[in-house]
Amino acid sequence: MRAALSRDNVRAGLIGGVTVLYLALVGMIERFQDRDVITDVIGLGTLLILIGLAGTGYMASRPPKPRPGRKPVTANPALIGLVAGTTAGVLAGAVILILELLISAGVDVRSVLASVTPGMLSTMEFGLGPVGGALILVGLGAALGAGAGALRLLSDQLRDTVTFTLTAVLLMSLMEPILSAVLDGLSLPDRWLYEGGGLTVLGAVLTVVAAGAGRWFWKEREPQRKEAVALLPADRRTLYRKLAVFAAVAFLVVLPWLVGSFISDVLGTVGLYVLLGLGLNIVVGYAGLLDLGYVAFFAVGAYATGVLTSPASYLVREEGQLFAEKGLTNFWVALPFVVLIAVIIGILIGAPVLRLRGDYLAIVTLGFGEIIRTLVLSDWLAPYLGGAQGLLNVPPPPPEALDLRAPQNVYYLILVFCGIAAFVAWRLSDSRIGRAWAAMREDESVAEAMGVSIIRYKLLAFAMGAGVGSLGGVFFAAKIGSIFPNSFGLLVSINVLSVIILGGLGSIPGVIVGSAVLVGLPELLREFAEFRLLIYGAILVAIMILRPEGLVPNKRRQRELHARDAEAELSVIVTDEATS
Amino acid sequence: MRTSKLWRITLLLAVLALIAGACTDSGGVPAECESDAFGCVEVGAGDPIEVGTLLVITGPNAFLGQDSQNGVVLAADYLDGTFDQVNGEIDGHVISFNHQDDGCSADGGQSGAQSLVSDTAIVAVIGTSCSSAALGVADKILSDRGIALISPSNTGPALTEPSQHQPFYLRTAHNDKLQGAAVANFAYNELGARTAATIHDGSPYADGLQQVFADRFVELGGEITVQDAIQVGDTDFTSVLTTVAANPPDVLYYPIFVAEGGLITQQARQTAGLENTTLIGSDGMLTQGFLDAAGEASIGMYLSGPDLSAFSGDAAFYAGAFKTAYAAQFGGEPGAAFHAHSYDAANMLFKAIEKVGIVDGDALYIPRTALKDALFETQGLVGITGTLNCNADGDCQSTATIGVYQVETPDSLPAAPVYSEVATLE
Amino acid sequence: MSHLLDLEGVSKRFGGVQAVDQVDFHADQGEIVGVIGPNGAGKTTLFNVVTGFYGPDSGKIRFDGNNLVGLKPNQITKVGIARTFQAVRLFGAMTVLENAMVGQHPRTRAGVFGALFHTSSTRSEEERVQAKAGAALDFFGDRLSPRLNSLASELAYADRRRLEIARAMATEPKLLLLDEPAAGMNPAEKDGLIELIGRLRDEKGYSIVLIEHDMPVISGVSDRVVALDYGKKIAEGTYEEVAANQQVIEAYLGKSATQGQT
Amino acid sequence: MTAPATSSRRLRFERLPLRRIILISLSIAIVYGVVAGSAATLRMGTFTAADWRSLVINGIARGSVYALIAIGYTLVYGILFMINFAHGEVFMSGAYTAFFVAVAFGRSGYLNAHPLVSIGAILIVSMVTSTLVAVILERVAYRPLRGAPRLVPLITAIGASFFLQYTFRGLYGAQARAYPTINVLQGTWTIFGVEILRTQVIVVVAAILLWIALFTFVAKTRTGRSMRAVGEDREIAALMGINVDRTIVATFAIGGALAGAAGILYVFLFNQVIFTMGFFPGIKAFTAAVLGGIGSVTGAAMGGLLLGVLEAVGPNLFLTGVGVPSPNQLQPVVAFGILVLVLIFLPGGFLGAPEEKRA
Repeated sequence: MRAALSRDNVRAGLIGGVTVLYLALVGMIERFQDRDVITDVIGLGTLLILIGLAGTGYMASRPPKPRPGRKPVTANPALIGLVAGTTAGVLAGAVILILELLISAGVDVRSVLASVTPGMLSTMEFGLGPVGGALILVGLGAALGAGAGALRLLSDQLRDTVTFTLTAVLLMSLMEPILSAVLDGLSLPDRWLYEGGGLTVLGAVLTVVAAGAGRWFWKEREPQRKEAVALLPADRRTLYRKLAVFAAVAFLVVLPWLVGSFISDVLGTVGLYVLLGLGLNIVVGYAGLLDLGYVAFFAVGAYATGVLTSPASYLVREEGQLFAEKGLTNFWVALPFVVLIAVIIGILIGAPVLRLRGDYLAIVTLGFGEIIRTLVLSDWLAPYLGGAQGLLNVPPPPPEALDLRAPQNVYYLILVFCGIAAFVAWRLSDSRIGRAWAAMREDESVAEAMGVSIIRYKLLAFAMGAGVGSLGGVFFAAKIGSIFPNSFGLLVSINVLSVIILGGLGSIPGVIVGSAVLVGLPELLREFAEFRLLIYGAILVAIMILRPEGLVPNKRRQRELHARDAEAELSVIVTDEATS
Repeated sequence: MRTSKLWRITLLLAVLALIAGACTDSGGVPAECESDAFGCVEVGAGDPIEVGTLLVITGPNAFLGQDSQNGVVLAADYLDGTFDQVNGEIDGHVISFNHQDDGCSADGGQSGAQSLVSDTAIVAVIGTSCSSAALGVADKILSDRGIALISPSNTGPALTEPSQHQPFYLRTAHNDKLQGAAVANFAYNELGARTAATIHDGSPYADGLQQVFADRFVELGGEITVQDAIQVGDTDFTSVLTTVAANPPDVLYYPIFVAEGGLITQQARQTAGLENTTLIGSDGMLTQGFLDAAGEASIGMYLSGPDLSAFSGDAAFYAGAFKTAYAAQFGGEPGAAFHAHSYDAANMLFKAIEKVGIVDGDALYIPRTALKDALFETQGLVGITGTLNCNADGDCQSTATIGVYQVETPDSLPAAPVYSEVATLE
Repeated sequence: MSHLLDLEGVSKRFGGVQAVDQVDFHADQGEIVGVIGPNGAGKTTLFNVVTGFYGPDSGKIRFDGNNLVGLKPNQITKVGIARTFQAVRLFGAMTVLENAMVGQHPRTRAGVFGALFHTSSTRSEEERVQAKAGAALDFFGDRLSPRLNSLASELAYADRRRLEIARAMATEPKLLLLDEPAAGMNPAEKDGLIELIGRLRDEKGYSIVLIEHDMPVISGVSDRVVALDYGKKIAEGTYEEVAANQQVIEAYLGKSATQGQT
Repeated sequence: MTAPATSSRRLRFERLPLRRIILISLSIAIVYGVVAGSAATLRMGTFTAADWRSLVINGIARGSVYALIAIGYTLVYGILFMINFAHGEVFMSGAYTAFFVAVAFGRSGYLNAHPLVSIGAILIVSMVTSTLVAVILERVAYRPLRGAPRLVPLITAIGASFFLQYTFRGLYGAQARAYPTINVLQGTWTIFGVEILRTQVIVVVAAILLWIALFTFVAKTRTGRSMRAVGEDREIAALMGINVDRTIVATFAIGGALAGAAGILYVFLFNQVIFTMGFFPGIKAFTAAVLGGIGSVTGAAMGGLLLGVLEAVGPNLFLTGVGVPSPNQLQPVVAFGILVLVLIFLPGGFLGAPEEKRA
């Protein structure tokens, strides 16, 4: 027992306690308690507390990394978990007690810590009042910590099944808005699975059984499955890969009718960020140019579409009179002109600044983004761009019959645009141009010595990024129909950059996955809107630490990462040889 | 191999249970629902009446939307006559909410509206906070599905222009045309001002108000020296104030929100040349939050907004029971001015539901078009913000009493206005 | 008579240091010129000025009838000069074949349209690029060709040197500038290098200028040798003449050593 | 086998510096706009000399705050070559936490009874909090990414910025709050016959003092030298016995303390706190650091001052003359327009070393 009381475990316990308190003081626990994981059994807020305490035990009982000078502690993981969990429970309980004392002593805690509300305190105390609450926290800390530590004793497969099942239950509950929409869409009653926003007890049991059996069964057959795949002759494997791609596309085509209008709208936004991501990927991923002002081309695309097609725009009203009668001011006619304008602006913006070093280029592009956002908002250009009142009633793309503004239909517009952009990006990446970009990204001066005109290829990447970015703006104008300046802030540029880096720089599937995670997921947490950006920030930090190369890394980028390490080692060897 | 066979059987059983649970169905539907173009909302036995809210609860304007949302929650609470944090009922069905965020932007309004439209149990929606989230976006999406949208704070004139108005859109906020003109009348006639300057923050609300003020002020014979604007999120307004002070006007009108409003008020007091310029703001700043942010600098300035004191009955209720309930549940003073309007909007909706709801055993059917018509027929409904009379274009404050208050102390909002004007939409 | 590469009065200063000082230098068609001199004599700077990395402060540089001053490095490569670097600088994350294919860049024209729609001209050009790159790699026998698809960073040190030369060959140059190709090589590899440089000239017809410290390599390949010290040309002629030159010995061995010798 | 004779016409086309033409024409356009606009405005004479002077003074005060935050940016950049997007939030965390101390002092009357002591206490609370947040930020978010390619820490910094912003919204609430007024800071002082707001004078003086302190610290002290060594070459610095981790933590701590001080000075000027108050100043400070030449402390100070004056004077000077409505709304256009102009001709900013093309 004495070994389990080591400094590391207590420290892990304190960190766990601070985490639980953080979740309480930020107001997450109270606000999440509004949503039941399993109706009338456990709320999401309470679950957060349990996960915090169990997590402490689980993390503390991690097999220690062998560190020189520290003899490995070989205590029983369950005991380590117990110590850590209890410490966390004691810390949390103590602070709650202190807060209660302060409040009872008349100190207005809420004027400082806004989230210390009666609701938060009762959730933390499981409704048992200050003393009872503190004891419960300590007890739960001990029990959950020990339980989580004991998990370490189980066989890998059993432990994996247990954790998988728990996460499956949580996911099933969080996916309630999607699944109930899908079930409604297929007009299947969902009352037995979901009720009042949470899983019913029956639903929870079924999920546990299905997930547990499924996972166990899947793990059991894993060796056989790997062999079967290895045996496949090469051409059969490429056939299967083609089939998989075909199936994926077919699924994407049918998807909106499966999930109903709200999720289709979410898919539309995800698709928009996939398109913008594909464009920015050419600039940052292929040519290695750090662009923090990509919203500029997005805004140009949207406003150019508005000016060229909306009957309210001055151009259509005055100069474009005859065009309007002949019906030329429609979406499809305006599209090529909008992209052309964006490409020209891309070249004008890019030419003078592409020689700048990475961070200088970042601030200059950020500047261009701010300049364009300010111009579209300004009173100076208000007569042309609508200023603060925005550009209204931009007609949806003809033909009228298709009603291309309904979420399920406009989805196909973005699907086509993304298809085009992905095709362009893919074809460019393994062509002469792609090679020039790759060489430039690795070593600019050597690439130039091999005959690559650095400026021309940077400008090409910038102009293509501008074109695809404006395509995103065109889609946005068609989807929303009224364009207001505050949709084009710095946040858009940052979101798109995060999507491509999170997904995996330079990788086309990476952009899709990145957009689904960063744009799709938060849409599910719409109820907890005020915590969306908090969770978004936490996800960014966590993923960048766990997988810096991104979720679906591009093979070449991954090699670049390792090549850089290999080269570093090699250069040390060379210098040794040369000097010896 | 034996254990895996066991697992396979339990899996089979699970799937069977899934299908078995799916075979329940519901009884017949009353005649009115068949005839209604958009059908009825069917509230089953023991189910709640679901009301959606679409207000800005993220980003810099979050305090505005959160405050309106609190007003709606209090209205449902008071439905049973007491503020006991337990929602009242209509025909045995308790009121429940689906709160969504309008993000104060066009795309935020659209995804919020789409989320509400996909929930078929939604009876009606209180929202949006920002005009940019409604105009041509949320109002159209919800109207196309026959879901009534009642806004507590959209004041942009375009939303109820006959050419733009969506059939299912109403608002309890007053039209900017009334407030802007009322402030101009006050400045020109009461204060005797002949020159004025305006500052807006690039939002449709502020830009619309200052333009109406400027047009009316010129119409009365005054002169506009400077019309300038600031960036939301900025904090140093000394240069724009120096621009205004170059040709010192009698009145400086800046109908913006608390964050920038508080700073401009402080910095204006320190700007050489603006010593005898009267500062005027509007209902975006008519809150205790603004007085806290501006501090002593706000003493003596004027703020326009709904004249709450004109109606003796509800003013006492507003200042008394309502404010205490607000503080108890949400901690402290209201963050913005529109909680009163959202409270009235919710009550207007509940009255309409009671009027058109068809009870059939334990179930309740609410025909959507009938509900809309009932809302548009609201006449003489006494609320906190005044008497609601909805006209055909959805303006329920068509005859609103606009008050102009003078700030005496930063510790509390002025009780009664120094000037009040009953204005009617032509 | 006009030389292939002709430098007149070229100088380049970095702040206080006069790296290259009024150097006249030339190389003729099919000739191999060795450039020697102690560290810091301005050899690599001379290469960088010729290949356009930085413009000369003064002097004229002509190559095959074109004035090089003011051209960017990629334009100079197109005109027909290719180079290698003192510390091998390859595209580590690209395969051996891809490194060579980048060399083909100035000799090809495929643009965005070609890349997108795989037009017939682009497809045939890509085949030609692969063939040319393959040919450059095959020049090194079985050293590089069997490892076309492995990463450049995975190659052994000597092979990395060879790949860098192959990449330079792939630009179809007239003049090859080799910057200390023998650095870090053992005696056997050095002999192979001497034989290789000879074949480059005889089979491929390149003119070659190489910077080298290793005297056996210089004497083994050079038709003519130029010695530099403190940015100035101090000697020119055959290897024997330059090796015997008093100033060259002093530059390398320092004053006192030579006194002792006489 | 010699290269095909490239037609000289193609060569001449490439000689035509297309890029240089766009570059020159863009710069001429900006310079023309600036000169013509200023001349027109001065001819119109709407602004008196006193107006221009107050605009410049406002610009200097605002610039001093940018300078203080920019120095923090430059210190971290000089070491890790990383754009620390979350630096704005470090600045906000100190100012917001110290707000509660100020309110407590204010309510008990202590604030105005002993202003110097209470200001000292507020300053200490703010600097301690900011230093703590900066150190924890480095330990949790940036240390694991030491070797990662440059874009990765940038995204982590952006993530940390959002995380910190909405954490403080959860902790302290969403509404804007005003600092209690400190009487001794109200009113103006007359310097050289010019009446300047006391708060503005304090901010400028504090900025100059802290800049000098920082400059000597980095140049003269042992930690300062090790910071520069780690910035030059981390491996070599480690070989020289410098504890790289401790030096980096020290840099973040100093940057954090500076941000805490800047937060209090900012609140003196604008006396309002809200959870989003760090984001825009962070961006402006980063712009100032780049304008002055990222990596140099003096560059950051100068860049901050210049940006402040540019934002204050620019819009009125350049735009009112040519009849552009709401000139102050176009402040970002002026600020970033001039930044682009500077970077075109001085790619490294004023004092930064533009990257020499090393063969």
